Amino acid sequence: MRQVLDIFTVAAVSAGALFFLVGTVGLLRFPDPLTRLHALTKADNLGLGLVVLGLLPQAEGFLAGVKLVAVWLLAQLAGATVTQLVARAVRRGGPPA
Amino acid sequence: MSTGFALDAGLVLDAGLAALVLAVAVGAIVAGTAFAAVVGFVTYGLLLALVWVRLAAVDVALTEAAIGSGVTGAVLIAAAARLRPAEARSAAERPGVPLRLAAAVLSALVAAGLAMLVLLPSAPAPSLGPAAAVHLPELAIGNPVTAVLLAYRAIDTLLEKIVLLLALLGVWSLAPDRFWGGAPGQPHAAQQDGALALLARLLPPVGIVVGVYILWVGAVAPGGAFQGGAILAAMWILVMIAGLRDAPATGGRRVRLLLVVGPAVFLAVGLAGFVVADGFLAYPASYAKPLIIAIEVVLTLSIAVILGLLASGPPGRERQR
Amino acid sequence: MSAETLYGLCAAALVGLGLFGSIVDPQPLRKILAFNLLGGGVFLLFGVIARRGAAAGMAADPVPQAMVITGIVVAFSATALAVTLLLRLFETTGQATLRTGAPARPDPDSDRAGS
Amino acid sequence: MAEFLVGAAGFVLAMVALGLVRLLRGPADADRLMAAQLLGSGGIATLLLLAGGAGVPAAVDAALTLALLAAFASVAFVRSAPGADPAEPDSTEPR
Amino acid sequence: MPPAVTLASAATAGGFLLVLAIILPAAGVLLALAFGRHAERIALLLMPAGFAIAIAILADVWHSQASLVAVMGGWAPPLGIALRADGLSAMMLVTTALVICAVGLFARGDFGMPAGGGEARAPLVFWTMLMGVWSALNAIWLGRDLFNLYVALELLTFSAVPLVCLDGRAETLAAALRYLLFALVGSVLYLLGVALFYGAYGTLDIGLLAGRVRAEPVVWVSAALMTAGLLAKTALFPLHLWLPPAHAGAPAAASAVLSALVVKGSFFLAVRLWFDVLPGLPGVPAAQALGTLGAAAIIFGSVLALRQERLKLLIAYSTIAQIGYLFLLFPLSTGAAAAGIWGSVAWTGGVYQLVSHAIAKAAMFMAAGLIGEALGHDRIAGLGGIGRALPMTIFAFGLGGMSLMGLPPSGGFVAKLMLLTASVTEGQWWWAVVILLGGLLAAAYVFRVLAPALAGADEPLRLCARVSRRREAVVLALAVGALLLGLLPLRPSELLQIGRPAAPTAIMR
Repeated sequence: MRQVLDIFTVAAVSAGALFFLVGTVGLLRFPDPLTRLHALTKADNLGLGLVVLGLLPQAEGFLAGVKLVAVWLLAQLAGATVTQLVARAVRRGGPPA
Repeated sequence: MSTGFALDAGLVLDAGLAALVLAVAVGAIVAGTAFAAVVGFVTYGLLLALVWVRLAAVDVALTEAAIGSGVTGAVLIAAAARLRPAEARSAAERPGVPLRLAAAVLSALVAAGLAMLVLLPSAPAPSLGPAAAVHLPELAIGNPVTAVLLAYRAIDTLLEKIVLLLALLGVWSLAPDRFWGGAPGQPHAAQQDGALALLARLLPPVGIVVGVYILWVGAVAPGGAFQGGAILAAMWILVMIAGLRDAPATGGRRVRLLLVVGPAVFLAVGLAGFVVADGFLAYPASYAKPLIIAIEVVLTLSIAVILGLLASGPPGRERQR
Repeated sequence: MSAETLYGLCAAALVGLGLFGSIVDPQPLRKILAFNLLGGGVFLLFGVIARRGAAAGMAADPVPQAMVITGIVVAFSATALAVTLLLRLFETTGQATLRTGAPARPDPDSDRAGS
Repeated sequence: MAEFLVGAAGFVLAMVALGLVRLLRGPADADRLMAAQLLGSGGIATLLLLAGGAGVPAAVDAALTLALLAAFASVAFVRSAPGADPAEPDSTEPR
Repeated sequence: MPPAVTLASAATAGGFLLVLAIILPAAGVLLALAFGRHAERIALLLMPAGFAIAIAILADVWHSQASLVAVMGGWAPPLGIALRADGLSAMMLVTTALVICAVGLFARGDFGMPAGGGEARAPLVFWTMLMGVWSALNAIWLGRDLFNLYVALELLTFSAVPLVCLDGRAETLAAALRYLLFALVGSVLYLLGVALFYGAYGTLDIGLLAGRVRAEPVVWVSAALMTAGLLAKTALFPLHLWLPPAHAGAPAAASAVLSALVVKGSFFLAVRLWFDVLPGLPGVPAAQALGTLGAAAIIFGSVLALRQERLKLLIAYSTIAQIGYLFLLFPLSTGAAAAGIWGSVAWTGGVYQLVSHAIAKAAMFMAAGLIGEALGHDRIAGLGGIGRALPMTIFAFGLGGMSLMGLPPSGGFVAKLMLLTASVTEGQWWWAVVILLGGLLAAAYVFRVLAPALAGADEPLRLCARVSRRREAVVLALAVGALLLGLLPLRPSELLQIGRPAAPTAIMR
């Protein structure tokens, strides 16, 4: 059982890390702010989500698991808000400069 | 300590992290615009929080995450945006080459001196850890950092709260006279920003729970009054920025009482030590823990209000009576 | 090389960088920023010292850690005060510079008189 | 498992660090903020992995704090941009 | 690790006085913030109490001929923090109390709360910051822990900076910002040294450190960093740029506090560092370097003071010069021939300069404030006839000036005479030249003010405001105090030796 969980952790965390890679590449390679934003948020939320998912079996106790999920939810909320706000700032005729 | 591979992986991580911190710092110094520099600084604070975890100082990591990166970053970003019109002009006043060169040499010398000291073997490194550990049972406090802050070196913490209050009064003192006692900043227009308003509705309840948890856990694990207070302050700032709640009048009776209640209770307990224990800031045996927790609770309240108002700036509106 | 040493060297470099920035950068806001970088380096040095002082079952000496927490609070207060001063200066003069050109009155005896 | 988690932490950190190029290059301020945001998420993931891998459970609390404040920089940016506030405070001197 | 409790850190019976000296003004800060419209009353009520505490500490130290010690929370150093009042601390406590109380009486005219009973900005800020300065300074005079002293130093900075820009003019805002930046970098450098000391010796208690420090790189680096930071905060040449606009731009009562007391806080820490933490280390080159900077400050500050058009700037530049004298203390009492620092003429002379300049400079700034109030400006060229209008004030200014010049029988005379004697007996005659030259320059700039002030006006003098007799009397009383200081010499030199190591010669070399 332990081993199965460990394998799950390794798989999920690896996949998560990969999404971070994807996000970074998108941020670096995509041509304009809006597409970059798109790449970034999709990737880092999925990445973080998979990492959290992978860590859940390793969590010691219920509270620790809840905290992990809470971290992910908060990051999701922050990410979504930031995307909205930044996208609007970009659309409003470019960033205020 | 763990096996060879883990140690190596850890060391590689540490080396990368150190390099990253340096790179971000260099970026913040050389960045073309103040805004880029400030965003660099925000990431610097974030990376430092990771470093603190690597250095087994999670209490500090919490503080850095809340203050170093979070609230300080918000203050600096807002300032950079406001100051943009003046930037080109003040950036043009670069000092001459001789001064820059002299500063570079001086800074390099200081850095080299410090690096030399870091590399010099100084075994065994002195530590007050054992001394701090010996007295933890007397205080019934599990987190040694909390014990240092509220017992062994409590006078520092007390004076530092006065520093915070004076900094806030200093910020207020910059307001025009007619605004004295009024609320900071301009009233924010009713928010059309759905996303921001949503965030400001959803986040604070969670944030308050987290802040209280961090405060409460501080007695036995990393956390405590300052970290908890900083999180609460951040939530309050968010609500104010989003325009859901207006900043309070700085002259209001309740605000003033909230500001001073923490330090005042701390001071009062400290003075009571003259009577019921052996001296200023001494806690009577077996009452240490409840007293420390009581102090922390009121301190958290005051810290949250002070930090929130510090970030809000000087009064900018006339006081409604 | 141990992690503490690595971070110690990092702290030394940060101090140098911060010092350099706070001396040469003409923009007050970036001086404030450099001061914060410098402060971060100093705090990091405390952290290294704390880690080296791991003893008695503690992963790090708590005393320097407590000092860093105090220091971070003070640094934040300083930043808030300095930024407010700067913004106020900007509001009154429309500039954000420390060169006291004193727009209100010609001031022959400002601090630069003799230097 | 611990080694793997620490290694993964390092990998995630390295990935998001690459994104910092955007921080320096921009070109828009929004790009810089995005880089910071990515580093924020990566930092949170790193902390969580370290909490498991290096045996510092309290690091999760630090991650929790970071997650709470993750949107702060962007919110400050959006709200302090010109046009966000209805009026600039006027510049009358005290007295 | 050596035993935690040493004899030197055992608390003494009067220790609670030390706590009160710091806590009473701190409580004043809290009360003033909570009950804003009573801020002035709170401050004025606390002043006699604070003064009495300072006197009580002085009396206790003098009576027992030993230091007073308080151990915070019963936690002995190195884990905990101790406060200690030696003779020097006691002297500084009383000087501070004297100047603060005088400034308080003086400031009632400028910073009274409005009649309506509401709270107003400037008075609340002034009185609260005054309490803050007092608390911070007392913490500095009494502190025995380098990090505790860092907190005290920051407390001082945060109470001093807002005083500079109380009037909100653009120049004072810029001056305050520059002052703040200098001060912040200064204290961070100090903090860096603190970190190094802790890393090397595992304690920050001054007494314990003194027993542990050895001549090794870490000590030199941290001493250099701390000294550099403290010099920036003390405005020693060439780190003085921030001082003149800051001190000249502040309201007179605030200038008095800033110039008389605030810059002395960081100087005092430099003295503590070199004489208490590192007494056993031969610091001759460092001492000569500090002395050289001091000498440069004397000449440079005096010459610039001579060239000023405005009275307050003149006084501010004279502060830079007078700070220079303080630093002559270093080469003259750590010099090769110094046998027994604490009894040495230079040590006593330096401390005398500290005290007499504090009192004289406070009086002079307040006098300048009254003059400015009466005339509506402070241009030196326009002072004609003011001597007839404000005789007490001009007399007070002159008495303060005597102390700056070093004319007998002022306190400044005793101080400068002692420094002069020391430089001759130590065979370091070059300092004597600087001291004499500084005295001449001081005479020149003081007379540049007094000459027009005492001369008749070209046209009848029109005063903008009536100056209160009471405030004039306060200024004069303080100036007379600076003068009288010269008449009670020698006793303080005994006081200054209380709490000093018994046989300083043994560890000197």
